[in-house]
Amino acid sequence: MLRYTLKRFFWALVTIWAIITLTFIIMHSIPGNPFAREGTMPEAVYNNLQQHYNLDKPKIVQYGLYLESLLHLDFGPSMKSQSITVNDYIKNGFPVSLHLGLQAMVIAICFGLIFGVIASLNKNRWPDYLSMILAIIGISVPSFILATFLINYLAVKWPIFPVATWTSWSHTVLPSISLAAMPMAYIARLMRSSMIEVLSQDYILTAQAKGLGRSVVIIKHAIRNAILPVVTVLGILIANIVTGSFIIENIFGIPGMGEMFVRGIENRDYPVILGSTVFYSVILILLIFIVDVAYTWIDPRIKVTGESK
Amino acid sequence: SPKPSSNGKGGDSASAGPKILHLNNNEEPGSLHPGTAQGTHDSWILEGLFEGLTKKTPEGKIVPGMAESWETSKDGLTWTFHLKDGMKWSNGDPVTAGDFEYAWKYVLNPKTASEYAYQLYYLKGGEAYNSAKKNADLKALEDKVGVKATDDKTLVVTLEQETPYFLDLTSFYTYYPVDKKVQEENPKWALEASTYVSNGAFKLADWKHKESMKLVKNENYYDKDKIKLDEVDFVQIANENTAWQMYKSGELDMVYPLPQDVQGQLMASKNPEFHNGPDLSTYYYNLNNKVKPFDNVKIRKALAMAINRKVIVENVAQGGQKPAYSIVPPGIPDVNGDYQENGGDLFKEDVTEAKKLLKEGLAEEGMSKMPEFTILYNTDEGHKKIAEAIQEMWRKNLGVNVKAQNVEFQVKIDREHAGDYQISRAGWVGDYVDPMTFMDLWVSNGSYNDAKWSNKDYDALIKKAKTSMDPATRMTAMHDAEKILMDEMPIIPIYFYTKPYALKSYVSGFFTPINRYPQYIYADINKK
Amino acid sequence: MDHQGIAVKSPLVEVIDLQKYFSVGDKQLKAVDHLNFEIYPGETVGLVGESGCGKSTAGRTMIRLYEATGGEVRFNGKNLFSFNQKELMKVRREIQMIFQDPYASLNPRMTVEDIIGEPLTIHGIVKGKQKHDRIVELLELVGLSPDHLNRFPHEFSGGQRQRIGIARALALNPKFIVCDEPISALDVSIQAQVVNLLKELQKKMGLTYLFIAHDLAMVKYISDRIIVMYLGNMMELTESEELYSDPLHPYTKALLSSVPIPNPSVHRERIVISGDVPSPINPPSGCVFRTRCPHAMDICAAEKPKWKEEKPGHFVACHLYI
Amino acid sequence: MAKDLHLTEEMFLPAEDNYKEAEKIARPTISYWANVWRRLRSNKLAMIGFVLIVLLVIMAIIGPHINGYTYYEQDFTKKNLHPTAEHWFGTDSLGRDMFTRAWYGARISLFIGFMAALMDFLIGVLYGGISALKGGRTDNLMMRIAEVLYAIPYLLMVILIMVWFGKNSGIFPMIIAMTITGWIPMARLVRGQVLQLKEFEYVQAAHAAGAKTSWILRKHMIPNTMGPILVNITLTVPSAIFAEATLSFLGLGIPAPKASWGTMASEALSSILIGNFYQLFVPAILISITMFAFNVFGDGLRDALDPR
Amino acid sequence: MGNLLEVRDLNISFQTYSGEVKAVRGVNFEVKEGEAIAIVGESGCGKSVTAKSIMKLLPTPPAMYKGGSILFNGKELIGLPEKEMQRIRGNEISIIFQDPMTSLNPTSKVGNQIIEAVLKHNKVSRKEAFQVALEMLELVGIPQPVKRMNQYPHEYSGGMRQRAMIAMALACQPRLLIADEPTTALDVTIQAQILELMKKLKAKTDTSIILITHDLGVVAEMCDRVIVMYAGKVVETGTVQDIFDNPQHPYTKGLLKSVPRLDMDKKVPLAPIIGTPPDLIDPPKGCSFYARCEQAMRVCKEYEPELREIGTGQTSACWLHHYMAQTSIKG
Ligand SMILES: Nc1ncnc2c1ncn2[C@@H]1O[C@H](COP(=O)(O)OP(=O)(O)OP(=O)(O)O)[C@@H](O)[C@H]1O
Ligand SMILES: Nc1ncnc2c1ncn2[C@@H]1O[C@H](COP(=O)(O)OP(=O)(O)OP(=O)(O)O)[C@@H](O)[C@H]1O
Ligand SMILES: [Mg+2]
Ligand SMILES: [Mg+2]
Repeated sequence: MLRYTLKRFFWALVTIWAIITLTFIIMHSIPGNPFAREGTMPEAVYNNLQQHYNLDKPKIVQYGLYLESLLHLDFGPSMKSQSITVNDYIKNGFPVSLHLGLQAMVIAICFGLIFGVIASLNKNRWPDYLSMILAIIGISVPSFILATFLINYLAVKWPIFPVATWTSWSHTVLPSISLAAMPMAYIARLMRSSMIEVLSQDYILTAQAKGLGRSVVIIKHAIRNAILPVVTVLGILIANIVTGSFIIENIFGIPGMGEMFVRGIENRDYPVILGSTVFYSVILILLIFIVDVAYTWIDPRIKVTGESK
Repeated sequence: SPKPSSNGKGGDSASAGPKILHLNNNEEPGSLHPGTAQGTHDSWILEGLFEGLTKKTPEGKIVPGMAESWETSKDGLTWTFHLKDGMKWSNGDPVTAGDFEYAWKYVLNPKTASEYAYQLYYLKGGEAYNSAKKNADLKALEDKVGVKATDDKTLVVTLEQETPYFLDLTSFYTYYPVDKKVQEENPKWALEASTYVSNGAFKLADWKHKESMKLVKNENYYDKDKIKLDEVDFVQIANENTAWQMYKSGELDMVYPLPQDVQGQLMASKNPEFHNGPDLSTYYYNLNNKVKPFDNVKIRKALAMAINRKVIVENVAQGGQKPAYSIVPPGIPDVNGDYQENGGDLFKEDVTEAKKLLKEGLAEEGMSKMPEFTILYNTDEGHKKIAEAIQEMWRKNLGVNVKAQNVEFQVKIDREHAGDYQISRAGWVGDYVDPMTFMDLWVSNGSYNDAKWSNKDYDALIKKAKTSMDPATRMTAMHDAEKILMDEMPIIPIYFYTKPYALKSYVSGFFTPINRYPQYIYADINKK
Repeated sequence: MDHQGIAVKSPLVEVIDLQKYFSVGDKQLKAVDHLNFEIYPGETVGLVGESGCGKSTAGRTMIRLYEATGGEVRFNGKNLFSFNQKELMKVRREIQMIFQDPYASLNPRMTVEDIIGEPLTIHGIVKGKQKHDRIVELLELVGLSPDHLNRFPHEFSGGQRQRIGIARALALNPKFIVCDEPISALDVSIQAQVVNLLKELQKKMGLTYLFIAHDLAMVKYISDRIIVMYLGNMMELTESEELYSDPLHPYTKALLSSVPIPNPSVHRERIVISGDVPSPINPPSGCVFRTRCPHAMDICAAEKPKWKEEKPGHFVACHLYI
Repeated sequence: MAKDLHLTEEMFLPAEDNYKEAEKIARPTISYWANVWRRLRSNKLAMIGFVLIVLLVIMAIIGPHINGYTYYEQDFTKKNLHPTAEHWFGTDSLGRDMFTRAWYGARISLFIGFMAALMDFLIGVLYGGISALKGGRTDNLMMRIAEVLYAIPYLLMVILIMVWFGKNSGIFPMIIAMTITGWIPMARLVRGQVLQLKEFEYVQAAHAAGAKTSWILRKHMIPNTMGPILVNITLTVPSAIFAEATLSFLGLGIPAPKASWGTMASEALSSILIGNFYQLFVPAILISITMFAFNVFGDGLRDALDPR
Repeated sequence: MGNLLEVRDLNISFQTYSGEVKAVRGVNFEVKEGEAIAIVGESGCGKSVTAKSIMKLLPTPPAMYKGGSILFNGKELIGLPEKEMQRIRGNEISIIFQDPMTSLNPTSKVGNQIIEAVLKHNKVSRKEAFQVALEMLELVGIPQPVKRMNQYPHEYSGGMRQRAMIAMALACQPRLLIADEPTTALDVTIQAQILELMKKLKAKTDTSIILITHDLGVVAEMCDRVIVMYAGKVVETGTVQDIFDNPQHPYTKGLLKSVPRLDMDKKVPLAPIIGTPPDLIDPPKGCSFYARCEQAMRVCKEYEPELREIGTGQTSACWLHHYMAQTSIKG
């Protein structure tokens, strides 16, 4: 286990390094720089800025300096903001994104599983069609459209929830729903097909043959096995939710990381771009690791060491 | 515990309770240190927190701020400011002339790497100090900078050359003082509300980064009786649509900017909450004079004349903007009256004439047909619609095929500087209230002359206007230059911006200086 | 086949010290360990053993579907493992394989004609009409009707599918066929169809078989000689009658007594060996069978028993016979 | 034994030709795909999806020409109109006919969807196939590269692409942007399938017959992975359309005045503020219908391919 | 000895894409108390469907009960409410499936899977149920049962899993045990272990057994009576002795002749049954075995033979037993 963790850790480092390097290259090969703006900027001012942020140094030196500061867990300053460093950005933004993401994920998982199970138990009957149509609507309405509708109806027309910002719990409801719709639909569909598969397995028959009631069979024997494929995609799904939330963060004015990342790119704020990329890839790798561990917990056949059976 | 939801709350009833104004700053300020601040998201807050030597009245007049009085030397190069008595920082420290000297020099220090340092290049030795090479003697250069506190109350400023609008500049936020004592003790004082010190109408009570800010009335402010608000709360909502929805639901008391469609609707319905302030900026299209066939004057003019600006302003931009037939926007004083009004329209829209010119131009270029070309604009719904409208007008009126391409702002700037475009959308906001802030853009090899246009007569006139001390000579030269510009048409003016905003009817006391955001300092809330 | 016959003929296939290890994670799985035997022309050699003991691996490695870890396989005296691609291609015509699973061994997207014709196409031997005729001929050989040419595998029953597989194996007129449990997945009533067919073809075409199975009765019925494998190792090798009448190895004995006899009147004393087959990743030291052997001795754990000719033509690897 | 009445002595003579039927296959021959099609046809929902897809494609072809408007002509006197007899889907904020724009947008959106799916297919099959066939270190390396690519900020890559193709912006870079990481799931799928197929006995049989890799790929691997791949493709089409909409929100969409559903939706976002819901409804509903159609069709296809 | 189970004229169909599969067509048989019967027949002849239908485990749809009756201990099972059926399942009738690899829930501990059954049918505490489960594991000869209780199925070997399945099936001391090919998926040596175990258990408890298999050897060792099925019908029944020594139906004869025996001379060719079973969507009009039968007569094509008593307790469904056939053959 220790050996395995170490090996995995090593590969994670290599992956992150590759991601940093590629991001660094791409980032510097797109036009624009953090100080370009409409209008005149005297040469001197420009030079001072470049110097201040080490941008006058050769790219390879900048790269080295960045890696070095990373070793101290320092993501560097933001080139667009004096008041806040990239570390601050992450410190402030991540809990918010995490809160939003987790809340959305809880909604998505709960309802997704319920819909999926109901659909599978009523295969090719109306509850199946109904929940799958709901799921498809969930997948097919882009989150920005959904968010716009939600705001318009549930915040302006009937002011049940506030429009935007991230101040109290009631502020988190609409963004969470907007963000949850898509993964919920995805989980529902996955769960449905997985359940259908599991329900045709021999051990379900065995459980029934023991005289167990239908609900016991479904809850104790079917769902736990059917949930496995859902768990495997959960890592990626959560990562997508946390990273993909920038549209929602923009619309609801949520001080999360997604917004910061998109802003970083728009502004060519190099340390912000790199910082968020590194941070996200770490999160992604961590999530996948957690999912793997969770997997072994749900499915005793899999050992953490990666050997199956 | 969570803050009570601000849902539907403005300033609470007039009878009791604090008066709280809810505003949207759109974005997190990049810096709330006057020395490194730049842009409206910084300045809008700073203007409530600080006061410079002078300040502007709602009518646009410059009146004493921290300074009580000032005098100018004959040659106009030396200015002596006398500070009011008993001015205090929000922490109780006295505001001294030394604080100004310190602040200005801090801005110019190359190590500070302030983007707006050039706003202080008017000071003698300012540019030299800011441009210092790596191993130059910084101390010596600093001492040569033309600002000196001769005592606690007196600030002597020496300029590089005569600057008619220098007084206007002293109200600008880069010229604000900082508390020297605080800055030296804690260089990071401007990063958090708890250490923040200011000298203006409000002080910073709370700052949740990327989220919100709270300004409360500064009891140490000398003019505090004029300040009616107890508190100003800012959120940071970048999405215009959301901000408008928040205004509608009562979470905000004022929104600026407004979504285009909303502006149109509010104007059309004559909504009393709709206000429109003047603005010091122009919306125009750059033509790349270095590429064919835009090197041809007739073709450039044809394009300019084939646009129906009224339609664009009324149906697309929808913010009560003014169609532009010249480049300098209204609101800048001439020797007498308004500069733009005096100049009048410098060209006319005329489709038949445009067609004729295009034909002639193409013949001169040896072309039979206008080749397809591309309008470049930076990604934005508003710019897109205008581009689409113009594209369609050119297609209909001139029968030319136009493509529109949006790129990121950064990419657009890059391509404009590199001359890698045909036509690009641009806008310019005046830095100061003088036609020169627009007119010197198109001098040969000017750093913002993205049209890559060059005209000797124009250059000469601009030079004359810049070096002359006589207002009449200056203005005439600039009027003449503008005529040349519009005759040659290296750029196509579209409209002059305005500042359309929505303000709840219970809020009074807002005013809009021409080159600033709508000002909330003297606002008041009177809810029934 | 009599002993004199064997003596004069030279073997068609010689397996010398064949080894095939798989790496599983960081460990090695010794699927096949030191096999030594030869197969004479026209002979059927049976290979029996429990699931996972390495029968298929042995068969596949012998015909170079897997690259061997060690050892040699000589075909007609030439080392198969030293062939280059071209030579291998040529020799492929003479060596074929029939697979266990009649459902997995036929491509569901191909018609019977395509399936049987595949080896012909690959080797480009015959084309067009000739090819068609050859396919019809093969089909008839295995007792199917030419009507079936354009049908798809899923339309056939297991036995028919297996016959299609045999027709495919016969397409190139091979000399040697590895039959990897060709009847295990079939119904008892159908098994005989396939076994009879294989026997008939052998007679007709002089084929040589390596017949892999775990059904002892069937292996005994079809084979001339039988190899008993356990956990990748050979335990015993002798003529089939001899193996039945005089098994030497305790494992063989247990195996034989485990086979239920379809005759209610026969009651015999069964040797039930306890426990399960150990993991090949971590096989027992010494004799691999010792953990389940009723006669296990100290030496069995310490030393691997030698491969020994206990009687003429009867080989065994067991410490009981030293 | 009431039936004894009908029995005659002669009936108890040995039958002569009974074996003829023993090997007969009674049912008419039916190929794999015909079987799939039959199962698909009996799935109502899937057929609704299929019909919708066909309708969408037909409308994309003829829709822009039906009512005599063009997608670019503006009429400011008629802007923001609700649906009327003249403008069936109303007009947009520049006074353009939404019906024509919607179907013109269908062209572009569907084209992007199909092209993205095709590109994903080509690259995914190649990459996944090679990775699985080579196996070992190569496989490991290729999969890690894919992993890294997946983790690099998508937006950054999209911007890079948009810049690279700066001059001829539009559909082409859009498709590249869709593909840049879109092929990875396809490659994973193909790899998994090929790894599985590699162990299949009919592949081994082909090896034993001396088949070359290319033959095995062509004859065995590709036809037998086609099913899952097809299902994946049906799901890639709508997700590319969806992704285009999201990129449009960021302004990285189709150049004006061309319309795609994504650009129409993001243009219409502010119209909801002045009560013009239909401007947002039109693209939103079209996107939803497309997603619905492809999803149910894809699901039906999956069921048809995998009878259980 | 009374009949524990009586199956009368059972008909079961499946609705499929291609049409209605008539999987079981008028099956009749009975199981007496303490008796072990075998159901043999080729793959697809309806053995498992019959077994599952007794447990009412067939999912409806696609399965359809098309008439007949299943009397268990005098109680009609067809039409019995699901709740009551649950009381019978695992308690009075238990079933073991062919493949122990897939018949145990991979994510649940083996012990829990047994305890579950005990708790369902007995008013005992969890602790007592644990004890019962432990005893059952011991009974089926699983070493270190305490440790094994807490393991997952994948930690068991194939033979052990099948033992666990048996333990689970026997946990509530059912009166009827249905074993659907319990050893087919196992190796010979393991199969021998399981067979020994089942024999031992049979001797010990008084459970009736229905053993489904196509291995005639297993039948010979284990059972008292045999039911031979073909294409959804019963074609012959009789005691083990009768069936092996004096088979009456040509299909039974064919089955016996097509399997080699260890003691058989290999010069004797095997006698396969040629061809394949008929398609149950469209079963033949006459005798289903007609097309493959060595002794087929013209009548067989047209008319379906009925099951008739041949000797004491032996029945067979074949026209050959008809008096006219006897005479015509003689003649
Ligand atoms: N490709 C492979 N990679 C790793 N291990 C393998 C591979 N193929 C086979 N093995 C292992 O090698 C051992 C022998 O396998 P093999 O398939 O040869 O057994 P077998 O005797 O043919 O069994 P069966 O009767 O089940 O077909 C088994 O433990 C198996 O798990
Ligand atoms: N769920 C189902 N849907 C459709 N047909 C089915 C279903 N289950 C069984 N059948 C059909 O019913 C018939 C009898 O099947 P059954 O499983 O009882 O056979 P069996 O005698 O148990 O065979 P085996 O020895 O292979 O287990 C077969 O033709 C089968 O195709
Ligand atoms: Mg094998
Ligand atoms: Mg069965």
